[in-house]
Amino acid sequence: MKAARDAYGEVLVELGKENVRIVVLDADLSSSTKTAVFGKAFPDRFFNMGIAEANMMGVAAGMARAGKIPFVSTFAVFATGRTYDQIRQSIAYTGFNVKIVATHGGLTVGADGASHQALEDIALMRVLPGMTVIVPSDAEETKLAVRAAAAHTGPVYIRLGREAVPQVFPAGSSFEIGKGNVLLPDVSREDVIAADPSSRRFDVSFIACGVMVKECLDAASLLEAQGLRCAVAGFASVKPFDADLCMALAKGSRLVVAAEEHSVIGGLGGAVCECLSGSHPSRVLRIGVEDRFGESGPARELLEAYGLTADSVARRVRAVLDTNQTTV
Amino acid sequence: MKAARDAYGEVLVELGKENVRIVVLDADLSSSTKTAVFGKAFPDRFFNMGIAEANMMGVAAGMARAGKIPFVSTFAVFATGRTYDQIRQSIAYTGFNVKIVATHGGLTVGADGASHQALEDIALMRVLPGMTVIVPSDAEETKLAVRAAAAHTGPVYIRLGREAVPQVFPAGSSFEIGKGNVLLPDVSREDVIAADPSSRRFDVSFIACGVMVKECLDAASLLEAQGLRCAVAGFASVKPFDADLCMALAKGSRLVVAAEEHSVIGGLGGAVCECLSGSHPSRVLRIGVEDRFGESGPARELLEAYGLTADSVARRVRAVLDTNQTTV
Amino acid sequence: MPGKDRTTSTDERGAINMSKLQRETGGSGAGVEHIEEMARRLRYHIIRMVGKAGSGHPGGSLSSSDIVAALYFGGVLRVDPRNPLWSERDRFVLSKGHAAPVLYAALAEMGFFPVDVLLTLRKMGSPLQGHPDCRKVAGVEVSTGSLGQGLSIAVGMALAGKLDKKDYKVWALLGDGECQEGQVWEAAMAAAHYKLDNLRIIIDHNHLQIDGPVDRVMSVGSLGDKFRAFGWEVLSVDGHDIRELLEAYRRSSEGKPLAIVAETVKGKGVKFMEGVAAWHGKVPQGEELDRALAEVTIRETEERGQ
Amino acid sequence: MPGKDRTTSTDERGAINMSKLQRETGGSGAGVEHIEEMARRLRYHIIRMVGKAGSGHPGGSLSSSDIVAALYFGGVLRVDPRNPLWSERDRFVLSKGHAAPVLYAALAEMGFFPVDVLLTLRKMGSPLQGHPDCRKVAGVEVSTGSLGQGLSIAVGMALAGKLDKKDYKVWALLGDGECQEGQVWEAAMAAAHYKLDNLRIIIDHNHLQIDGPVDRVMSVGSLGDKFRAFGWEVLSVDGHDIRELLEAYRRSSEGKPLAIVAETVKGKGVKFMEGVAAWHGKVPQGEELDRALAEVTIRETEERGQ
Ligand SMILES: Cc1ncc(C[n+]2csc(CCOP(=O)(O)OP(=O)(O)O)c2C)c(N)n1
Ligand SMILES: Cc1ncc(C[n+]2csc(CCOP(=O)(O)OP(=O)(O)O)c2C)c(N)n1
Ligand SMILES: [Mg+2]
Ligand SMILES: [Mg+2]
Repeated sequence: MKAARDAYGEVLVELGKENVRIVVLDADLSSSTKTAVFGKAFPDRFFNMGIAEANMMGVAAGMARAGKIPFVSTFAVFATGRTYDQIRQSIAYTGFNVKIVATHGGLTVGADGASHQALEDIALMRVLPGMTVIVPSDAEETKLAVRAAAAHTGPVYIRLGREAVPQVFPAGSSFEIGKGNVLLPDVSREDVIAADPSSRRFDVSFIACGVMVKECLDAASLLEAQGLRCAVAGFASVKPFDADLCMALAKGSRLVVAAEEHSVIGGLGGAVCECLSGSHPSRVLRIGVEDRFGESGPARELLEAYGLTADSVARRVRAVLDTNQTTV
Repeated sequence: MKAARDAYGEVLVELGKENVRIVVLDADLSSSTKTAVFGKAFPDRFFNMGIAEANMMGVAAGMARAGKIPFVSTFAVFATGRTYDQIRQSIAYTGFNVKIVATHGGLTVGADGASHQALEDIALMRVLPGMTVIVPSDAEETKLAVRAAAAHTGPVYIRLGREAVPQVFPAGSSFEIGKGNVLLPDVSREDVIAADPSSRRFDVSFIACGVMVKECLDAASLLEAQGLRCAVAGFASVKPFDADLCMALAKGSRLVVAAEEHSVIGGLGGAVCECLSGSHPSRVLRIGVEDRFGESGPARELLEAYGLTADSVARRVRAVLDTNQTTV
Repeated sequence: MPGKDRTTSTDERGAINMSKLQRETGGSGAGVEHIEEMARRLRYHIIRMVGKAGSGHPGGSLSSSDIVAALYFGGVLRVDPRNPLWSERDRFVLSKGHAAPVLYAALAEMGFFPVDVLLTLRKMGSPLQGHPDCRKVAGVEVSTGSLGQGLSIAVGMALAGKLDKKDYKVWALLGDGECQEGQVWEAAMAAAHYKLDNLRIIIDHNHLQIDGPVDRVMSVGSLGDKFRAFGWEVLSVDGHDIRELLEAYRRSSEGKPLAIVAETVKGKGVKFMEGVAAWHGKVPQGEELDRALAEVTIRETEERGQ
Repeated sequence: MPGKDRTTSTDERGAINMSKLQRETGGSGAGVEHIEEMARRLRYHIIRMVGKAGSGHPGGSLSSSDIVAALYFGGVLRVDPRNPLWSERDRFVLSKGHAAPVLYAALAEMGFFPVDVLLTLRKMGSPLQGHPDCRKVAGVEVSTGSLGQGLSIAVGMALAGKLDKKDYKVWALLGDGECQEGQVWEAAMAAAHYKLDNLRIIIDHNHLQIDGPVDRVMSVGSLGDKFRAFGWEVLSVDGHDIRELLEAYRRSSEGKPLAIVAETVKGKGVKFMEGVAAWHGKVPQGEELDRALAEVTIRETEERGQ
């Protein structure tokens, strides 16, 4: 169990050693986002911008224009909605090389409640031209995603959670922007894509990001115990979206489930629906927060209350498969 | 030909006479948004907040809490992205009775270019819990929508264009939040919904908002001349979304086209895909700006360059119908 | 109910009359000792609440306790727990929403809801969210938590009050770190532009934010100078001196909004928390909780509240 | 190319040396008359551009013409049209992006692109977007148009310059209405906090914004007082007096960022536009265009530029 944000702090320090162009900005939340770890290692290259997120984004843009690779962190609510126009105009439109790494995404922020629970950030960042959007599932994938972001030229948004989470990303796997990872069954993304589309191999394919990858894996276990064949793919790279893998999964499944710790509107689920409606209309069950704000409570209880745990996911999948015609 | 924003200014004055609780706020664009017309008629109830959009949203929230019905206007780029967190936290989360009426949405802003062309505002507002999102197609529908917004309790976002546009909304038709209007053929929404779903009546159904309603009507003419049967529905009410009408159209058509002067990500097209993927997987052709920023140019030339004119829409529909299996 | 007795006809009372009235009556007769006692109660509730919740923001709640006590229990804020949406009420906006515990404690002691609800803070299903939610709690004027937004809302309420020719006052409590948010300065500019002398803010100037001293993280310099340059009347007070606070609260500022810069100590009232940034969002547990409670303890009979 | 001859080794030049150097040479020898002449050319280009485009923002472009001319042609801004991304260059951020025409005119006259490109302003396919796009035009430091963002970007460039121990300066031009944006004050606070004496801004204080006089729409009061309260060094100049501008540009401000409040007249140079808010975003056409052009005309041979 390890929090993605802890991994972020660690990999930032590694990157800081490898590349002097890397600078880090935070908005008075460096102890929570873990950029303080970088700040301690490289005080000259760490800039606390105070509680002024809009300015922070502009400053990062200016630093990028001057050749730096700024990593900018705060909570996901403030890293996106509070600064949307700044990101749009000063970072996305210019194409500047700024990496926005937000922590405290989703319901699992917990007791701080709705004002601090980002449930729309993926949608906000996904609609920005030129923005890469990554939602890693665990500490391991976070490290790889942050490294990939540093290596990529152009704006990137990475969304991390607050809580310690179990490892789900297979050790030794590679992370590539724009590509999903097949976690279940034990076949490669390429194999799934190359498979004969006419052979329907899965009852249900899960496409998930963030903490929902683990819940989907657990839901898959529950469903497989009931005799259903499941596939689970980690779509940390929400944008660019892995249309090839998504389509292959849809073609090979009775039902596609898109799961994210985010509104069911406009996020990963939206991307899946948009992709499939355009080329291979398929039944998609979107699992996420049903267009409402969050609330205070323990992370786990919140996931339960909002129907985001494996149990609930499995039940809903079962219900759809049992009662409906599911696909084309 | 009349600009929606001109209609907005006029109806604001009417509403101002009818209801003293109505106040209007603007951010130094009142001559462009046409709130200046209200300001002239009711100087005491008009508040210019200067170039400070974030504050303006908060001020509107406070006024709403004190019993006013604030109409808040500026350009769509600044009315949404610049103030997203303020709208989220101080208006949507509180449920305060604030009406955000943005003008200069979409590419047809023209020569001001990308920084002023809102192509993501529908997506941004649609993902907010409790927000009503309306994108009228012409001056007539604008008047009705603004009136409906005033009568509705809770936050509303209305997106208007800059240019004068022809009337497409049938005179005498009613506007209801949450309901689409069938503009072609000459049958009612209720008839379409009640129709036998097994009888496939249309080759293509257009679901459109804003200036794209007109383009879709024109595209439908072109396609009907080629022997294709078309339906066109105005979905000014992007949220709440008229799932019933959308589904009925999908069930009765070989192809659904969703068209908007907005990114193809997360807007009306996103809503259509999310709706249909959940209950009646259908082929959806999303017409909009293909995930890029706009640019300077005359409104019409821009629509052409970005594939948003009737010609281009008809061509793309034809191509899909000719070459692909289109629906389930 | 403090404040209730101050309901007089709208016409005969301007800001000056009101302040005179208060000075004469000592604000519904609430003596300084009583307010100090109430501030202690707020601190007691704060520690118990966050201790029970296992999370929350004690530092900035404790630094604001005297400020809030003087406002609610000093006969300054005209509110009615039996009629929370009373149209003539004074408005209080907790712009630094993370200090929710001090607001909840004050509202409970005022009678807006039972004191024992306080211990549900931050639990599933509780109306007492981690940050105040005006849809869930009567007496919470507006939902806050995202810093920098409260003053704008207060400006809106003050503008509406002027428009309606009502004589209510609008109060907002801001953090010093919060003043780094540009929206605060947008709102400050607007308040001066619209001459909102029915608007008063208190800045809890505890010199700390999450990442350390405000001066070190992002200096706000002289907040007094800044607000003055933005067209405000400014007063500086000891934010732990009830007398000074009351005196400032009763001052009027014709034609200008008033900013009261209250010098405070973050964590005030619990020695080991005082002036320590780490206690911003960390809660004492176990033995530490006992020590903290011992410092803010009130008599058992009092615990049940009014 | 003005500025090129000022390239000396990084180590031997601090802000003071630089300013001394400039004062001695009169900045690459550019005389006041020459700069005035260039300002006239900029105004000529502005009117021709927006007239041809049929839209655009003449008012705020004309008020900034002397400011920009003194910066680009007074040997102040160290840039190289043949190497637009030269790492040692001074940076100029046009925060009030709607004044794009004056920037484009200056860049064309500097040789960043041919002068005849100016007449493609705002047309389909032109690099000269309605608001500056740094991906399309060499010499445009950053894309602007959404007000209030430029100063933050300039702060970022100045911080990077300090980090890299480079001696380039970062300049930003802001509108007075633009100073209503809170982000400007966030950036101002950060610039003072980080002691960015390599950052200078000029505020085009033309007292007008779109909806009318700044004082009436949303008063910014004394911008000098505000920036001073935010920890800046402040100078006030006549924004149409090249000598005063040059003098201010050459001042250093150790340990502090410098704000130059330039008193200007919106629409300056075209009598019927001067001080008239309506000409913010309206362009003269037909007979009016002829009258405007007559006022800013330059000799035919000059028209072709360098
Ligand atoms: C817009 C926004 N950014 C960041 C945060 C996270 N945050 C909560 S409290 C806090 C520090 C506040 O400091 P200050 O205003 O001085 O409050 P106090 O010291 O009175 O607790 C921060 C950064 C927030 N709630 N809102
Ligand atoms: C964030 C934002 N809000 C609104 C606008 C629309 N707008 C363009 S120019 C302008 C007025 C600017 O006034 P000022 O800064 O005084 O500029 P100047 O007088 O120098 O032209 C406005 C409101 C914008 N470009 N950006
Ligand atoms: Mg503080
Ligand atoms: Mg101006």
